[in-house]
Amino acid sequence: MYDVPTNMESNVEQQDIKISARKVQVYYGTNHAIKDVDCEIQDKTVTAFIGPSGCGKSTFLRCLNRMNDSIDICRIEGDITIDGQDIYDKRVDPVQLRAKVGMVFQKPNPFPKSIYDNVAYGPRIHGLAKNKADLDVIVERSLRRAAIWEEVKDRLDGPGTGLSGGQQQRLCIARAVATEPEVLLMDEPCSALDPIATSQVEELIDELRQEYSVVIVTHSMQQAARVSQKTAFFHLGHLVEYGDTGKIFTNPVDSRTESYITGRIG
Amino acid sequence: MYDVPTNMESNVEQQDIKISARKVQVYYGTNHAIKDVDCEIQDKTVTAFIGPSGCGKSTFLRCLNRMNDSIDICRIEGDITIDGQDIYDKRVDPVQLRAKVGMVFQKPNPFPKSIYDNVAYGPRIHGLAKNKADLDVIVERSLRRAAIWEEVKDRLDGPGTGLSGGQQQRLCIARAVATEPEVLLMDEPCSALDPIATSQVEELIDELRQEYSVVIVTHSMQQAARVSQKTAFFHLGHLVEYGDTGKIFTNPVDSRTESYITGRIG
Amino acid sequence: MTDASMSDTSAGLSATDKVAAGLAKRRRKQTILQGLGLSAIGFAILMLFILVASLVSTGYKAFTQTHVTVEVYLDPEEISVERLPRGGFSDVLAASMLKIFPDVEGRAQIRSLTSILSNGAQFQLRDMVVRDNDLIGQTITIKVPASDPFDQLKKGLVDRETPEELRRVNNQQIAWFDALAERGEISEPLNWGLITNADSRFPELAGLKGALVGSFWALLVCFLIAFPIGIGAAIYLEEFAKRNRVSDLIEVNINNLAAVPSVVFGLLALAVFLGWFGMQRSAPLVGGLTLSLMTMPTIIIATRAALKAVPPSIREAALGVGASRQQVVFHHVLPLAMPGILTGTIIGLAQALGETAPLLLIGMNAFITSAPEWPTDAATALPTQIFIWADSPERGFVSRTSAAILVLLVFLVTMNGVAIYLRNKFERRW
Amino acid sequence: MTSYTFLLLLAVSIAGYIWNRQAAQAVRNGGERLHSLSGFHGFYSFLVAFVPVFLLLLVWIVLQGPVVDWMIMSGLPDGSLEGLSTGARQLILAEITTISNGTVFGTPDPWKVEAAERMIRLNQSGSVLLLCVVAILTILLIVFARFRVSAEFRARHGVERIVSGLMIACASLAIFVTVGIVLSLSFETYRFFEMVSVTEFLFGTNWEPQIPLREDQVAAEGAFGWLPVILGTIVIMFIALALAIPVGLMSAIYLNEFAPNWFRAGAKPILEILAGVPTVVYGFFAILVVAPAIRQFGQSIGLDVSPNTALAAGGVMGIMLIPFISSFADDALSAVPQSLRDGALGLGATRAEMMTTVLFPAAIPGIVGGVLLAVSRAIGETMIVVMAAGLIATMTINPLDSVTTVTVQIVTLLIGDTSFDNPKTLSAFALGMMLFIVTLIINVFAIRIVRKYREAYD
Amino acid sequence: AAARDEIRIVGSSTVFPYTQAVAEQFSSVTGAASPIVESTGTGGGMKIFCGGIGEGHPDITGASRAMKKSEFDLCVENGVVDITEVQIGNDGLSIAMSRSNEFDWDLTLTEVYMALAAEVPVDGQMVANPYTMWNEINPDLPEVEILAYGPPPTSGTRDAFVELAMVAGCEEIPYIHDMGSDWAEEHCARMRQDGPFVEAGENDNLIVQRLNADANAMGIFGYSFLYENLDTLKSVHVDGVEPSPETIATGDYPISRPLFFYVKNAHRGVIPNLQDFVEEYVSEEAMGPGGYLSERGLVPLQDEPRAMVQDAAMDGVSFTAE
Ligand SMILES: Nc1ncnc2c1ncn2[C@@H]1O[C@H](COP(=O)(O)OP(=O)(O)OP(=O)(O)O)[C@@H](O)[C@H]1O
Ligand SMILES: Nc1ncnc2c1ncn2[C@@H]1O[C@H](COP(=O)(O)OP(=O)(O)OP(=O)(O)O)[C@@H](O)[C@H]1O
Ligand SMILES: [Mg+2]
Ligand SMILES: [Mg+2]
Ligand SMILES: O=P([O-])([O-])[O-]
Repeated sequence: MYDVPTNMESNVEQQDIKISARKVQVYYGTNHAIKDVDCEIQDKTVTAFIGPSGCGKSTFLRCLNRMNDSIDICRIEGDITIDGQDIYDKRVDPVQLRAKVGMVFQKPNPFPKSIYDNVAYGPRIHGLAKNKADLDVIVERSLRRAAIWEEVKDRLDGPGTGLSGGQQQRLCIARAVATEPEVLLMDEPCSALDPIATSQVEELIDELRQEYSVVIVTHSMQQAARVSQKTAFFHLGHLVEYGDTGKIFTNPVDSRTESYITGRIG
Repeated sequence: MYDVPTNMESNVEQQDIKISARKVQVYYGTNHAIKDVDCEIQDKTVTAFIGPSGCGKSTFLRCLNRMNDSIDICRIEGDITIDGQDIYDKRVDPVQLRAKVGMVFQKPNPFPKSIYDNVAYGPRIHGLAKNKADLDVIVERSLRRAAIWEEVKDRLDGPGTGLSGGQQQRLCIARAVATEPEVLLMDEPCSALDPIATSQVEELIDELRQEYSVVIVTHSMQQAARVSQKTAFFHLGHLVEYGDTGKIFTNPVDSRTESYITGRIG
Repeated sequence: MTDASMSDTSAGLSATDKVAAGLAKRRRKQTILQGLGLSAIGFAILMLFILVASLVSTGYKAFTQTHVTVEVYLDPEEISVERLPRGGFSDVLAASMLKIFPDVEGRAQIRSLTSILSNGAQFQLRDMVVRDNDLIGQTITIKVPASDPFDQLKKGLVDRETPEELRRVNNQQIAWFDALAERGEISEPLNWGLITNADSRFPELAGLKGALVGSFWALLVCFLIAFPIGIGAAIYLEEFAKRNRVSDLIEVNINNLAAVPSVVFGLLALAVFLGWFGMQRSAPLVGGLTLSLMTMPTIIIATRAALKAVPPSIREAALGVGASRQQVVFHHVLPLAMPGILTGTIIGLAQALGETAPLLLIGMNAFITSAPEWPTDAATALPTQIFIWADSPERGFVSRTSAAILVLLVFLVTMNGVAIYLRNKFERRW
Repeated sequence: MTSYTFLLLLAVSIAGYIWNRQAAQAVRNGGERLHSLSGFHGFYSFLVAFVPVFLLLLVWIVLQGPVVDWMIMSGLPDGSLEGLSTGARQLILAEITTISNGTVFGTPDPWKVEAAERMIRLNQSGSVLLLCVVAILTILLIVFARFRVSAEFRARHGVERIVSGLMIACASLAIFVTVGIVLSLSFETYRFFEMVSVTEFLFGTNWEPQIPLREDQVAAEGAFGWLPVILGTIVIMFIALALAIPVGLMSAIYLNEFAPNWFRAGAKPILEILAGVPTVVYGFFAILVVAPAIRQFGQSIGLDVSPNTALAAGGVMGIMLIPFISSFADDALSAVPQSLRDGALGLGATRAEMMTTVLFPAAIPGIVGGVLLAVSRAIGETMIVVMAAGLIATMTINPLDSVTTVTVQIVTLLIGDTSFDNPKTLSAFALGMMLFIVTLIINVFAIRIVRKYREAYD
Repeated sequence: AAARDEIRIVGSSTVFPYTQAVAEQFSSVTGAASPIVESTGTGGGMKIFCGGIGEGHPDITGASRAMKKSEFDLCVENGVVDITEVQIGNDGLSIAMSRSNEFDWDLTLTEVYMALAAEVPVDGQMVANPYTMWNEINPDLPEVEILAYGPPPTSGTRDAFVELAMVAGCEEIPYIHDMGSDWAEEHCARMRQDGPFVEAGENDNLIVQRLNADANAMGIFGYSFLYENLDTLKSVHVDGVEPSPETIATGDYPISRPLFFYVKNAHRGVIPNLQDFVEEYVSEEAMGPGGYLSERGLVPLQDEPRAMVQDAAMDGVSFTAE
């Protein structure tokens, strides 16, 4: 039904499990947003979360690096482990966790600082650069990877908030990759991007996959099919189906999955 | 190259000109974001703005209802007329203009109010509803048209900011249509929507076209081809090509247009 | 019937027409709001203007001071190096006055003649001699302040028409003074003494140096304590404290402290700083500590409100790249909240600068004729100095009180200038 | 000497910062990945050394005097203090101190001179000891911190824990202040209620603390019903707020949305001057300008206006409070994200509508902060009312009458002839305590209401 | 602990200006550290003064009335046993009005009492004060509203006014006289609270300014304030006598009182310069006739008592309250 690139099948070799979620429940106040989700995310793999708007993709994604901690009314149950360690354990430092598990948010949220500082912020606090020259290199490389370098190279000290929507989105991607996280969570990273920029970001994702694990939320089946090796389909808070991308798109088990990818339920 | 629905050609009849822009220049400080744009937008027509990220689509769109007034460093030159009236004329009340020319922003920006109040806001200030019952009707209809009624009907007095990304986007669409503007400017209204929701919004756009004029910014060529009758292609601040959608997608005049829609420049 | 038809027609109206119909009214509302806003500001500024204008109209006279130029022969018989710093300086001055008016005789007459010169004149002369012993035996010309009644006379504040017995200066003295004026010995230069002198019983000598230095020290202490502690407390409460009974308790507490009358802080200071810690009465250090207790709630409340206003997306962005919560706060939230914090600080310190009541209780309303050097030296502060002067019977203090208030306002504006500059720098919309 | 000690502490701590930072950098240059930035290692060293030693320094400074005094006094020759009252002992100590400072009157007893010399020695060795202790301790601490430098050491956690601790200490200071206030009020309040019954105080409508201060003073019986006093406070507070809140909010709205930038930049600081005008000056303003004007106006339309009206005092206080509201509200409004402004304008809202229906509700938390502060100030403000409101308590809500306030009573009862064994002076403490309790209750309710309101919005 | 090298003085606001003048003269002439003078009110001063001996406690307190037994007891209790009382002169309590008032006011103490007391005898019965106009008290007085600004109950000035004017005026009423002086003290001491008497706070200048604004209002304050403002204010004669340095010194003016300061003798020789300061205070140039204190409105003592006071002050004669 979708063109699944042929080289993909070969990639779907069994990788180590990077993140594993067991019986995760999320509540916003009384609203039960994630219901009983079990899911294992592999290392060096791109996993796509798909599903209709409001089904809980962002919510689940945000559980993986404990971003939901900052929402007062949000309550989480169940276990999530990364590299075998329970991330909701008291001893786990969420800061370290988030340095390891980077995130690109659904709504671009650049800091009200210069473009340079936006990207340099992460490397600075993590001490990734020894000196200014180092940092310059990191910033440039990250901006290049996010396919925005050409557009902003002359205005690096202009405000990050003065960019166009798509530019902001790419800036946020650059910011996230600058810290070289082991897992990168991307919530609709290409929603505001034109096809070319989108394909550049997809290239980036493919490149990242060589070393890291990437989770991407997307509404575009084509995109999911293009970039991911694993796909998870969410519906009304349930993880309905999870498996190899090729299989999900060509031969889904659950009827809801099929309806969704053929455009019958939303 | 793209499937242009056949019924469309017939729709490309000459409509009255609703908006006409002459030699529009926009500067952000020293950054010349829109260069010399001439453009005529027809009534009862859907016009799509396409072009790579950062090319000035949003900027031009915001000129059409003077939203750029609120950006200090933004300077606009040239003439824009709506129904023959210069909108940058001193005597024009931007309030009336904006009531007539509604807008859906690129980043969803629901008010920190209840969902109901978000939608009711426009009708209330413009006095479109006689009483509460009237207002209820307007709110429900708007939410239904934006394909979000089912999801929020039980939590109308929950906060609008507590919705998922795609829900917020649809809420903003509902908010905009609730005031029944004559022209609706939509800046990537479907960027965070799943295919089903997208097609529902596209239906809405088609329905609106019967009476009003709609301008939509989109990164999806498919979408542009599906919903619009006219397409404008922007590149680096220039309006490169403007014409019937069918023509642009099948037989573009400018080589840059062709490169863009075939995915060669970004 | 009519109803139905009405609704029919209105239903027929398009939204645009309905908008247009309501527009005039809405525009009027906007105009009203704008008008109200402008008149509110106008009112506030007018009040300030009236205040300042009334101060200026009474106070400007204190910015000059009448001086008398006299030629003095420093008679070695009266003044000798051995007897310094004591010596007959007032007699020497009297002698030189008598040289000008040779026909004045009798103790009472001479006294009423010399009373033209300020009591400080002799000390001014003495200090010159102490500095340079060689002056003894020479004749020098010095300019000394005229005493207050004559200063008033020169400035036209004494009505020459009032019956003689009701004036502080009699006709004879006026005649002398006029004679001096005719000889060109009377001048009215800028009154630097108002700033460079410490307090005095004599209006013509009284200055604000002690109060300025005292207020400076007190505010410095107040700022150094209230600003960091206030911000620290606010950050903790707003960003880190769990919402529970304890944090509620602290919150209520802080709001409540803002409402505690300033005298009560004075009482507390009296009991704790003076009583327990045995600190010195009247010391700006104690004053500053007391004022900081008052200022802190203001800064805390302002800071919390400002922190609250920073949108959560900024926090999320920073958390998302792996910043710790403290890093989020110190790198992103705090700078964005700075304008609000500075507003609180400006207002808190302004209040502290103008506060009188608690200082009365810890004895910062003392009369001290020397300026303090350290925060532990006894001193007054500007508002208490104003309080003392306002209560002084001498006429000269009426204008000096107003002048002192103007000086305080200048002090306030300078102090706020820095903060306001910073606030404007930090301010941005996002 | 102590300032040198302090400078030493500061210098060594800073040296510790640099040392640790460099050590951390060296580890890092060795190729290891640090858990924390080298700056944190440095900062850790600084905090670990500076904070405890600084506290020690403070404690030492506070204690050195008393300890030396005690040592001197206990070292005096036997019998020299026998039968002396504490005051006399203190005086001897004072004399010794004076001598040790080099001022000698007449010929003091030789043992006093000797003690003075001892005092000089003790003070000197105390200071030297302090210097040594500080030096040694600081160095030990930075060495300790230095040894902790390693790739795994979580210096950031250490620093953040210390900073957290400091912040908690800051926040709890408010509690201590409250406890201090309650303590410094409660003893006297208790004594007051031993003399005057609680019910009389709480429900009495007559406040006339004219009772004799001493047994031998001429005066009459007093009455201690606080209702007219608190009523007066409330009346004046309402008058002040009725002026300050609308004027302040309107100003803020205008400044924030309608005023040109230059106007806003100028007007805001100008309004803030109003908060800094000494309250004494407002007092004069109320009495000499506002009150006569009100009285004249009232008389010209046939109203009976007292010379000290609540209206004058409250109105002038309201002027003082304007910047509390205007500046706080302006800041809160500025903090609302631009996207919300765009949202409202995009729907065709006028700027006034945007202001009142979107920005204003979104800014409510900040605005409430300012209003709360203004309310608090209005209740607690002292000097204006001391000068401009009356001293005589009347049970009235007529703003043209003279009323008195709690703070006025406290000040007049405390400044002036005070003696702590009669209910007159003690009533000041009871009033203070009651005011404290009343504002506490108000605040508890305010927080509840604000919370409820806020929940509706975000 | 650093020793205190300046003299500390607290006490009456009435004595404050005089002490200030001496302090300033003293530090100017001798170059000694300037004494620190606080105005705390007589009673407040007594309390601080009697707090104990030693550096933390003041050396001198001013008083606009003699130290009371209760205060002396407090002193003794705290070890302040050796005190010297120094009377520096006298002060009249003037009742003043604006000069723009045309009428020549001359009141008897009884009229003052009738105007300002809370309760007055009417037809052999104490009733709440019914008078609001002066001519209701005495038809010869003008028909204007009674309005007097006076000191608050906390000041020594109020004490003195109540004792010297109110109670005295009250006792002159035959009805009260018959009841005995104890009864009178008990019943005549309350000032009225219903408006005509306005307690105006401690700031006398403020009263002066209010009098200038309202020609029919009276103000009650120390003579020195009247003295400084004679060009705009005039005194109300009391029992036919106008307050002036002479009438106050001789005691002809009925509402006059002595002013004092008290020295802690234990501090002499310990606090630097204390002895010299006292010497300056009681010197002829200061408190003598024509001295600089008299220029500020102090009414000097007659020669003989003055000499006695000067000797006693220098010698540190111990004081014991009656
Ligand atoms: N507020 C601003 N201040 C300064 N420059 C701006 C601002 N907004 C946009 N620009 C710049 O103007 C140019 C056009 O931006 P615009 O937002 O119109 O792009 P766009 O076509 O909408 O792109 P996108 O598809 O990414 O939203 C870009 O270079 C952008 O960086
Ligand atoms: N902060 C919040 N408070 C309350 N409810 C929330 C909040 N955020 C999300 N929800 C609700 O939780 C559910 C899941 O939301 P989520 O954001 O995970 O959806 P999503 O799958 O990311 O949708 P989209 O594709 O539209 O972004 C939705 O019903 C949403 O309304
Ligand atoms: Mg989402
Ligand atoms: Mg855009
Ligand atoms: O200050 P008093 O002299 O009135 O006590």
